[in-house]
Amino acid sequence: MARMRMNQAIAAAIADEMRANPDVVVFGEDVAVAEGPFKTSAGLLAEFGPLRVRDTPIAEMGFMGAAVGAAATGLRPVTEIMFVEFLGVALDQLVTEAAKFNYLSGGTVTVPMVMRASVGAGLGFGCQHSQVMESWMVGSPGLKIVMVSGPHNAYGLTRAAIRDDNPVAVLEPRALYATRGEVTVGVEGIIPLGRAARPASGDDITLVCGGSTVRTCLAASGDADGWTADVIDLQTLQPWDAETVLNSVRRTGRLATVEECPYSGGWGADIVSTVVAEAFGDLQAPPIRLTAPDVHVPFGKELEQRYLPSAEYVATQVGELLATGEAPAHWWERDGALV
Amino acid sequence: MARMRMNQAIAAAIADEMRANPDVVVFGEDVAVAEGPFKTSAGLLAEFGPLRVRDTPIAEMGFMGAAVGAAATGLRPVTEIMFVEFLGVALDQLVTEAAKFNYLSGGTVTVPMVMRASVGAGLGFGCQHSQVMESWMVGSPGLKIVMVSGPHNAYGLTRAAIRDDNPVAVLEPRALYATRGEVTVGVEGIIPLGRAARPASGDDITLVCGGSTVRTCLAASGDADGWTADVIDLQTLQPWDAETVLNSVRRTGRLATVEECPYSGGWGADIVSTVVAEAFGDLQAPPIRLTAPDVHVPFGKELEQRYLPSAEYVATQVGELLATGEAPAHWWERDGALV
Amino acid sequence: MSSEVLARREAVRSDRRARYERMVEIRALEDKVRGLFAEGLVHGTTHTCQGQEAVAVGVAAALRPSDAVCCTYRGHGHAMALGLTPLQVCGEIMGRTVGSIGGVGGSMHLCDMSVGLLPTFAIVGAGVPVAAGAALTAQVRGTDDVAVALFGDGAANIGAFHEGINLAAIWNLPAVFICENNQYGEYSPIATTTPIANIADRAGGYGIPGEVVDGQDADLVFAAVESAAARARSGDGPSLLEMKTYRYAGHSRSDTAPYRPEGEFEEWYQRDPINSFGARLVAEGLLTEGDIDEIAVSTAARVDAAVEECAAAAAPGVASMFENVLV
Amino acid sequence: MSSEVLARREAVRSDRRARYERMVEIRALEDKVRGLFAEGLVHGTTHTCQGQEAVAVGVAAALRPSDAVCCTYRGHGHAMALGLTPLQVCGEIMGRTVGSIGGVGGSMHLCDMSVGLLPTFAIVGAGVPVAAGAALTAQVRGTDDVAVALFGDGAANIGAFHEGINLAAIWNLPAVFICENNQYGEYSPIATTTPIANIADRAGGYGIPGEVVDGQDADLVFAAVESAAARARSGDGPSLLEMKTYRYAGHSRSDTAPYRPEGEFEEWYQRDPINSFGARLVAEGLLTEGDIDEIAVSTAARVDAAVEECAAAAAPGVASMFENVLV
Ligand SMILES: Cc1ncc(C[n+]2csc(CCOP(=O)(O)OP(=O)(O)O)c2C)c(N)n1
Ligand SMILES: Cc1ncc(C[n+]2csc(CCOP(=O)(O)OP(=O)(O)O)c2C)c(N)n1
Ligand SMILES: [Mg+2]
Ligand SMILES: [Mg+2]
Repeated sequence: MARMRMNQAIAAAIADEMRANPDVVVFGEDVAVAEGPFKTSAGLLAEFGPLRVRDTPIAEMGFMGAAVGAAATGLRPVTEIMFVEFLGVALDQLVTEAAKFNYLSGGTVTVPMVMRASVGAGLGFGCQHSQVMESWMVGSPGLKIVMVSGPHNAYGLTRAAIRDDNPVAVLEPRALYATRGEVTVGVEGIIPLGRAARPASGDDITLVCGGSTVRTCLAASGDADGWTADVIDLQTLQPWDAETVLNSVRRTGRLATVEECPYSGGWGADIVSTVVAEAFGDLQAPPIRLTAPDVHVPFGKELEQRYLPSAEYVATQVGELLATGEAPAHWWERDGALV
Repeated sequence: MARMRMNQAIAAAIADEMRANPDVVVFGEDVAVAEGPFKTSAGLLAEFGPLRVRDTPIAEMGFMGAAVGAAATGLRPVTEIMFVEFLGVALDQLVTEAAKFNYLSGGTVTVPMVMRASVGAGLGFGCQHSQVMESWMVGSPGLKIVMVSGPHNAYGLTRAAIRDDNPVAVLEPRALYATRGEVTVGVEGIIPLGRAARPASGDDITLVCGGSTVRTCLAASGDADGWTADVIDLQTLQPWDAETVLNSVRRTGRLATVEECPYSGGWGADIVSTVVAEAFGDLQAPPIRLTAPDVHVPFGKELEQRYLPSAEYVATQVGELLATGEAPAHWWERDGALV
Repeated sequence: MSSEVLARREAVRSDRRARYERMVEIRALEDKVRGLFAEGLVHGTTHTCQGQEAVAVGVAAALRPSDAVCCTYRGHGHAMALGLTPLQVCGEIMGRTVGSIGGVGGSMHLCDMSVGLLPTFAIVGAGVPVAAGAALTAQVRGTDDVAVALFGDGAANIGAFHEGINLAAIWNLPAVFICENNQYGEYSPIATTTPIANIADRAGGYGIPGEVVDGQDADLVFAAVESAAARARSGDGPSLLEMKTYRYAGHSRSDTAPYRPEGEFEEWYQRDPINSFGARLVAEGLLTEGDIDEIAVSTAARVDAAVEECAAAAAPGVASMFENVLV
Repeated sequence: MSSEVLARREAVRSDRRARYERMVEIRALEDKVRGLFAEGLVHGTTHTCQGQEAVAVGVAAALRPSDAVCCTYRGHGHAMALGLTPLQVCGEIMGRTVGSIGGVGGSMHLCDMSVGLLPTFAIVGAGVPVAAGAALTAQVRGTDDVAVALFGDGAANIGAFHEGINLAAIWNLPAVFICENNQYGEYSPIATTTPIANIADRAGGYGIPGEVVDGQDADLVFAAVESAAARARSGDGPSLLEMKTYRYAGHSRSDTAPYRPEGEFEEWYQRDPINSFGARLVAEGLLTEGDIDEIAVSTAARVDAAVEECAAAAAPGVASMFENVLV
């Protein structure tokens, strides 16, 4: 166990994998000399040298494609997309090439690359640098998607992602880079992909979350008045751990997904649609989704915080759901919300 | 009224808008001299000339960006992405630029551009040329998304899309380009965005569909034994017509979404999650989603047809849902499905 | 507001003294920005342009308000040179309703169509094809307006640069592509990301003229842009100009530029665009030393006042989040 | 299978007569493909390479099986030159389990890593940065393998071309970028999309060597690729080669090439790569006229047999759809 910040945990995970396997290489914009804009590759250049740790030109399509080619021929590249929106200039390589290579090679080629990206709002970067954009990747067979929620699983999931033979997108809420926590380091700290965690357990509702919304749910349920929640941190979004979620909902009878993305197109809809199909008879109330509204991420501290689903909001919605048995209105639909 | 193929209807819609408004321009790969790989711009160059109808280099980011700039300064460009997967090299311009410009200009700039793209499986183009990929666009506030399902609404929705002041993505199932049908031409034929159509009505279940799955649903419900369905063709996927869907489900008590995309990340999940939140008490059975499996689109006539949800499949699933009150297993989960 | 903005633009277009004053104003506001973070008046990030002011005023002076400008997140200087007021710019940086888009965008997102400034681009390279599109509008409508893309040296390695310029070249669009080569893309010196010495040399790959310009000299910038714009206006197509310049501050708020070789800043500062342009105007008799001092003092006061006005201005309300999303 | 593929590759590498035979084989299979559609044996689309066979064999001859090749959807010829059998290629086109990836990909999707053929790319330009990545593997591991990207003239206008070559240049990667300029990108003549005469001239924008090569001459193609590969193997970095060539058929199955100027095909056919290479080998005494005839007949028979074997082969079952998705 070691206490570290989330960005340090990520750098430690990469370093440990680089020590374990000479095929692991790292590249991205300013990840080498400057050690990453968020310091998620601190120490790597110094320890592993310029052959394995490289700065790239500003050319996401170029270096993402290079990761595909390197991975297909034997390396295990870890690339960094500084802000996930920049994938908008490079998506082809991840989704249409990397994710399909195993299929398009008759199973002979694997593409063990990791695309790490910082995601999310809360730091005042404006509407082109504050989104999560899982929706660009969900629905791409052949691609795994990981959402880290703190130092501990950032370490464990990053190591697992690097070891995985599929392309893996690792989404790192940038608002959490500076959070500190205890991390189980070493191979024991590796967290298998595809399995959810349950950082809190309870009886009245299942709160399904991931990335930045995990702490929101823990805060909401920790302070809750009169109810307890099973908090399920998905950890891997694709493929997500339906078994853990379904078992929980079958027991609690209620479900809320808590997402940072806008309501439309958010991953919570997938969870809800699977849960209603599989566990309809066990539901005591409509599953609900707590999300951001269908708007651009606003600049401005207060606005941006208002945009995000807060612990208070989770508490309010869950409280109402329990009290009425009906889905409460989204905050932005309530009278007087917009004044 | 005129009888035409869907690709002719699209060309007619564009031509009518070009006649009505000199600001409408058309560009894309081989849309001018060759009149479009799918002949969706037949006659345009001849009538409107090379200033307004242009072939581009193979550079989707370049010409999509040019559409953004042209639209922001007064033109109404209609661009063609030959196969929707090619948006993977250009998504930034549509989603991160065009869709946000109105917001990022304090409401002073509109971006009335149309991005038409052919979508879908069934023609044997292999796994990089057969997807639908709405998921890349859903969840992008500021962008409208249209799915056409035949000559009639291809004409009416395309005209509405060109008139709309927002960027609009129009998704055209390429398997339908050759279908013929009656089209209401002229301004009366314009179909407002944001409203669903109900090509068939019934009492036992609401089938929500769009694009290529509309004919699937009509075939399934037309031949149905012992049940009738409200078939709702969404037409506009973003923003989708929740009122029409909810009114229908409140009456039928049952919902199935029928999508061409893979199960994970498909738009039907959004419909289901909204319906369960808003109309839980009216549901007599779990809402279900009929989709393709979470795999790449296979090549090979039989395989590709098997991949797509068929009318028989819709009939089977709906029949089982009605009989048991429970969500039937997806076809690929059933015993013996994979042999 | 719009008439003030247009008047400010007209001043820069017609009067070299106004160009000098505007450079001083840009520097004064940029120098204040970091302090605003320290005071807790701004959050998020910012990209300032100290050292690059001559490019800003030279470009703005050579263009008309009806020309379109696609600029980056490093846009405060360009915005002010184009006519935006310190209030509009600082208001946006601080997230106040007086900001150019009402305070919902922040430092990277300025816009004022009355002087041709399209929403500035926070995505590297994105403005290049968009400028081609704005030039297309001029071509289709038969006006003699031009469109300009401003982008950094780092942006010259991204696909949108290649596709946008190639498209403009093959369509012979009235566009001017202006690379502000400030020697660094984020923390990376250009030589580590770009295998050639002059970005302007890439023009040959598109069959268009390319020119290296001293970006520290407002007169030379003006002349180069004016002649490239004239070429475009008369139907002879696009050009690529490379302005050799230097950014004095780090890349963004959090960057102290530790990667810079010793003495590099000092060397560039010898040719500070404001000092040298001021000296030239004095030598030409257009300004006196006294004017120089007076301009420094009065500009600082004006900028201070604008900053104070911003600090006192309202932040946008919750409703603003829901505005301008779907028309 | 793999040993046959390697033997076929070795033949092309070591023997110019085998290069001739392989060109004949490629032509024979490609000529059959359109007929297969008519017979209902294939659905979907296909992109054939008649006229470009010299590029295919010249490239394959200059590379080792351990070198990596990123090729496009117009890949049947390259695949066979690299060693794949007509059965593997035709099987894939026809969607049979004997196809190179088991028949689930179709005409655009071939692969055989035993001879370095990565999954072929149906997205224009996508293979360019991927080749840079394969070259990175060689550089990091310290082997002297190279990676090659093959792409069309049309692909030279897409962002991935720019980014991939720039990256290879700045990292000095052992890559060879080979543009097959067959004069058309889909239905567009290159002059309507590309404002310069030679794609090879873009090399200057990346500080790497660029060379125009007669793509109708298998010996010249071989020599150019071998020397660019040698340069790359010895650590001197990437090159850009432009093969001037011509595609005899339309862009894809449905295209009859109505856009072609009259006489253009005939002019190119004068320099048919197979005829001229055959004549040269006869002149050199390596083949007789009788050999030429015999090769034509025996190759046609072999290709016919392969096509028949494909027609009789099984189509992949439903389970194949679920294979090779997530490992
Ligand atoms: C597509 C994309 N990739 C990366 C970034 C992050 N980023 C913002 S500014 C910048 C450096 C740009 O350098 P340059 O083009 O030289 O412009 P400068 O900042 O020097 O003005 C980077 C990498 C981005 N905004 N967009
Ligand atoms: C990104 C992308 N845009 C468009 C297409 C459609 N398309 C397939 S081949 C082709 C023409 C390519 O021309 P060129 O690069 O010259 O290669 P050639 O077909 O002549 O071999 C086009 C436009 C595509 N596959 N990918
Ligand atoms: Mg720079
Ligand atoms: Mg070509």
